[in-house]
Amino acid sequence: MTDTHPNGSPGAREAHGGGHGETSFLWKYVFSQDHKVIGIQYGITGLCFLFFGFTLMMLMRWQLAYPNQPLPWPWLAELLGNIRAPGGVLEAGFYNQLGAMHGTIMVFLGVVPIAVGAFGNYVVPLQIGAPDMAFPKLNMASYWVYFCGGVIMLASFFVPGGAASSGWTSYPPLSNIATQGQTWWLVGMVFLITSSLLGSVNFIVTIVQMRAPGLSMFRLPFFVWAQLVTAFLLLLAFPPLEAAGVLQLMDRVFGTSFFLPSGLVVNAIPYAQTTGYSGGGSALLWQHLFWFLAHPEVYVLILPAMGIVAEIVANNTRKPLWGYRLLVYAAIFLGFMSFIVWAHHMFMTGMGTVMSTFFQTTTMIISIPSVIILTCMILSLWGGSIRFSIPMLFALAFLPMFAIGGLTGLPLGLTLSDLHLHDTYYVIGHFHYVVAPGTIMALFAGIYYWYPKVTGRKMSGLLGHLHFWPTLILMNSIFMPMFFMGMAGLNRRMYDQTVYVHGRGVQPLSLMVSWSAWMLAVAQIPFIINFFKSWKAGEKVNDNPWEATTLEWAAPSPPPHGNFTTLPEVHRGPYEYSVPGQSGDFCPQHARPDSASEGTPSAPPVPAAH
Amino acid sequence: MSLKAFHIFFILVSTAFALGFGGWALREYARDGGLGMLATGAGSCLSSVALAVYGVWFLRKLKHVSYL
Amino acid sequence: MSTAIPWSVKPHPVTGIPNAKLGIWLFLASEVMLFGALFSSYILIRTGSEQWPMGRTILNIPLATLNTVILITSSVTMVMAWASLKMNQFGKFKLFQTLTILLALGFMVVKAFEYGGKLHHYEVTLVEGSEAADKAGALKITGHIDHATAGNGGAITSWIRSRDDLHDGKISFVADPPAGSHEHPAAIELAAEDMERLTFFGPHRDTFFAVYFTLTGLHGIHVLGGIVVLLYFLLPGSRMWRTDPERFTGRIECTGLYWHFVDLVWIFLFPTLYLL
Amino acid sequence: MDPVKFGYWFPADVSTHGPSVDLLIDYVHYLAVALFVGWGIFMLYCLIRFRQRPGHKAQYELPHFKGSKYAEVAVALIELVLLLGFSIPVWASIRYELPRTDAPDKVVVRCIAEQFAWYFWYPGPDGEFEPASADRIKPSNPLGLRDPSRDAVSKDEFHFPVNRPIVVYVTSRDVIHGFNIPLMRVKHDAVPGLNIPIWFQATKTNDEIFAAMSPERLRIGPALVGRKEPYIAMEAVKAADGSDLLKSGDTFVFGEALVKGLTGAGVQELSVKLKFPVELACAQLCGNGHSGMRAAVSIDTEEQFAAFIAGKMAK
Repeated sequence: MTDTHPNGSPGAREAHGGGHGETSFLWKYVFSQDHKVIGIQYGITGLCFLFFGFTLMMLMRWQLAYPNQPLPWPWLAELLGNIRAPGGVLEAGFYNQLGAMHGTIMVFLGVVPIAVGAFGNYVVPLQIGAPDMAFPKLNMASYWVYFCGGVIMLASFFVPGGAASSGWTSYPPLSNIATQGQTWWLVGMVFLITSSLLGSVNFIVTIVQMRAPGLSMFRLPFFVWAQLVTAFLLLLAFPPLEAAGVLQLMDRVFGTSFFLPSGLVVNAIPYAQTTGYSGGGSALLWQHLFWFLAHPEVYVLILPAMGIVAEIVANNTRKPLWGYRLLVYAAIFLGFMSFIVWAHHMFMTGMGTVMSTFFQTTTMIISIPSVIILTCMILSLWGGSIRFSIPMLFALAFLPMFAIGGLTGLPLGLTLSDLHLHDTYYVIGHFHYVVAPGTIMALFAGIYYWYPKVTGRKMSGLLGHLHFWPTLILMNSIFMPMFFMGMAGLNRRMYDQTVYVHGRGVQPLSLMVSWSAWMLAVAQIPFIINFFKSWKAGEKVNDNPWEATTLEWAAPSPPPHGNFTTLPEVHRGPYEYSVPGQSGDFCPQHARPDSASEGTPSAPPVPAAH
Repeated sequence: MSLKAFHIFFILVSTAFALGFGGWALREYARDGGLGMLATGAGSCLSSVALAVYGVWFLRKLKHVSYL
Repeated sequence: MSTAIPWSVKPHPVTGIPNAKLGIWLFLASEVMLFGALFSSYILIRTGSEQWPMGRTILNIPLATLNTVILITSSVTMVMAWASLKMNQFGKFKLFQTLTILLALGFMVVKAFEYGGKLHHYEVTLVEGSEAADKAGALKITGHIDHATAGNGGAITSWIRSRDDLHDGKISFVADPPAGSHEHPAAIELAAEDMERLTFFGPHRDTFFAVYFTLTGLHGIHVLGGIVVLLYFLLPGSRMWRTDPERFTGRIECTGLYWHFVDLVWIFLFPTLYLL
Repeated sequence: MDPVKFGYWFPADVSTHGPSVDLLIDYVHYLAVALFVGWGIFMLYCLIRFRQRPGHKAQYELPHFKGSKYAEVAVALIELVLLLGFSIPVWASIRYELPRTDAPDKVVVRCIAEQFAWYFWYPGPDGEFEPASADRIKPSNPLGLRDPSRDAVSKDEFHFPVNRPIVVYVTSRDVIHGFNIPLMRVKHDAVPGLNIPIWFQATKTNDEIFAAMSPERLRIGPALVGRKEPYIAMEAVKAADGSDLLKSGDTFVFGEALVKGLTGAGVQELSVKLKFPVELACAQLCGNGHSGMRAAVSIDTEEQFAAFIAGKMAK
């Protein structure tokens, strides 16, 4: 293969400025346009935010476990200051800030940037045999806009009145009359939305246009499909939230009344008297716009995770995925349906019977592709030769955890059962099972799986086990009790749940949740050690340590600028493991068919020198 | 879809708009009178014709450019 | 292996278009969702309101018509700029690109006049039974503040948002001429205590103006963004014509697609806000 | 069964529609558990049987397998039954049919939520609600009624008679609140600008619930001082100096003096019952006082309810 891509025009170099930026640290690692560096930037930033969001939650759990008691460490109270924690006791408004920012940070600054920004950026171009993303400069811009959005969100803790405190859902009129932090939140969201818009355009164009020769759509690894559907969701679902954000900014900055109905009375004084607002808006309009994004957002969180799990399951069962095409169709259908289920978050707002019937029916329909995807993955285990590597352990844990998350969505999707469970801890348990033991487990799986590609070294197995088992157990002991708390009728977002007799009844469970959460933090220490230590001191491995079939393993580890030493050409589907009549148990996508038919081991034709 | 295709679509929409706007202005004129409305209506209807003519001219001029 | 991005200029053999064109269309798809969401919000708020003013009674249709003509023309000059490049006539491209920018600037200038008219137009709700209400003959009057005679003869220079901003707590108010006439009634003196509410015709006045300013404002920002891009490709960006004409033509085409979309949005905005 | 014993599954239910809600939740969970256990057993079996070991090779192609299709169709059918058989019809009845019928014995109440209190507004003997206006709001007339003496208004205490349909028009005057009585499976958002009727009917009076419930043991501490709800002492407590601090059966509210006295007497836990064991909670985040936005619910006999209205009218 020649040194230039057959279809790259001479000017292509100019568009891809990263190609000659390898001189200084600043351009190589900070303002890099290389998808791999950007992927790592996204990953590290996302992990930091994930940890920060987790810390906020641990603070909240203190108040929930020991209501109105001072924090255990005086230095912590001092750090928070007298406004946030007078006398060491978390203040109710600060508790609400923690809640709102925990949700925002985890979803928009933690999980999505890791799932899409980090894994998508790093792995997708490699898996499709492309030298980079289609628009490297846009890719860099996307990261830095995300970074700015994150900084704005964090800075909002220090403005007068503190950060946004109306929940991550920011329902008006509460958010309209909230302190200045809400405006910062909105501006931060506009940045994050812009970032994901740039990213999603980039992903779609890359996947559609830049696949290696021979890599047809149905030879794509499922992970790439998942990223493609995710990119479409981000592209089309985020703008309505941006619209909502613009409208709320207008309300807050220019005094309009998009979300304020006429006749509000705040603190027993007519709101028009104090503000001169005009009224005539609709409080529910925001909810429609918000959930139009936020339901697809659930699939933005879960689809990349499913993609990661699919890769790892196929690789570690040493056999093709069961029902690959079915998986792809299910993912596309899931993406499509996710746009027409949003109002099941609003059953309690007084929607008509026709509307609620429509939305609970679509909600039941959307459960079918999820069941199909899960069934396909579990059936893939049958007949395999299962290796229990660390990534596989996390991927296997994802399956039942996501199952719990998905199944507990059913009673919430039916209006009648939602009547009792809506806005209770049951909901918290449900979506955390999807996102935390579900998606975050899959993200860990992905980190352990692709780490050798990024660094050329493996993470330690012992530390991996030390990380996996406590994490699995503690995740469950955090979120399982929440179902019972919700069943008992305990509402969410309660600063002090012992105000209610049913809250006092489940207080022991709350204690259990808090202690599990704090121990979960301790359980991440082996991971953090492993992550940093293995970078320099991990066991050195070859380019394809997992003996995988997809294209990223055809590149050297770590891949150089431009990714591949020779342009890969694809000859078969993504998961050709244990092909009958072959001596090796895997047949990479890029291995030439003639060598396969001769029955020789189809070792990847990649020179190991690097 | 190339700029050529989008431009044709745009001219079609503009033609329809000009026709609609002209109709609206003439209806206003029929209801309330006022020469301004009459002029607007007539002008708008004329521009819709002009836009259609321009569209055909444009199609001819860019015959060799792809629609993709 | 080279890091050259494939299909960044030449069309992809399967999809038939280069990367950038696919990218800009995807971006426009998301813009459709953005404006779609805003239009939907508008419908929801309008259907939920008790009364909705007819746009033509408060907005300036002649100015908006002029702006519509300007934008449609600018689309034509835009497409001509691109066609000139296709026909290898760089000089003509410069001419048409300049025309497009001038038209876009014209649009913004007209818009500024329109906004200005609204922002200096006031509405007063008078206190029931007050002397001022008797004098004005109605509880709600619209008009403008007579700056020359405002307060104690000194000009009010600051922008009055509400009655709390009044100097001396007084204004001299000139009501709008009654329907069918062009004569302004004589100015009347209004004190803060006579007024329930004093507001200019800004976004906060009512949901109609909120929708009007938000939608046209967002559209205006899109126009401004377009002007920046057009200027870039007219001046520094046009150097690429000498090194890589094909790529440059592609960029102008993408700009044109964006510009057409912005114009198309206006063609929907105009009837929705002004006529319906 | 103790009606307010919490923490295992549902709390008790004292409404007529509650059993169908609980039944549906149960059924959905049967389906969920069946699926989960099925998947789980299959998965564990696979993990053991198909683990990597010497001499074991993965199969490239699976035998034709239809089980998953049957399972998926079965899930879809069960969901359809739950949807058509339970959720849609019962929901329609709770939300849309009954509030609008003219049941002769229905009681109509308006509920107005604000940060952070609940107002319950009952029509006077004339059966009509007075016109209200925000301009008239003052402490003595919190709802701004034209003539406050003609209607009954109760703050944070919701009374209604047992065995009669109660129609509540739920609204809010500032932010969105959530009208929620867990013991009655009642929940609806209180949205400013909307006035939405919901409907329910109680099957037990407060006195019956009170008699059946077991006492709770409250830990004595400064956190109790903020509690505004009345309790009934189930044991007598003597102060450090020997005087009676609480007699068994006393109704009391935790005040600073009482908590100090109890602490002084060395009481660590106190056996009490809530005077109004049925609670109304705010289910929607509404600001800093959200978790304290609690109202007492009293399900009265006809006489008690009449006395309550009469008492409110007299004021």
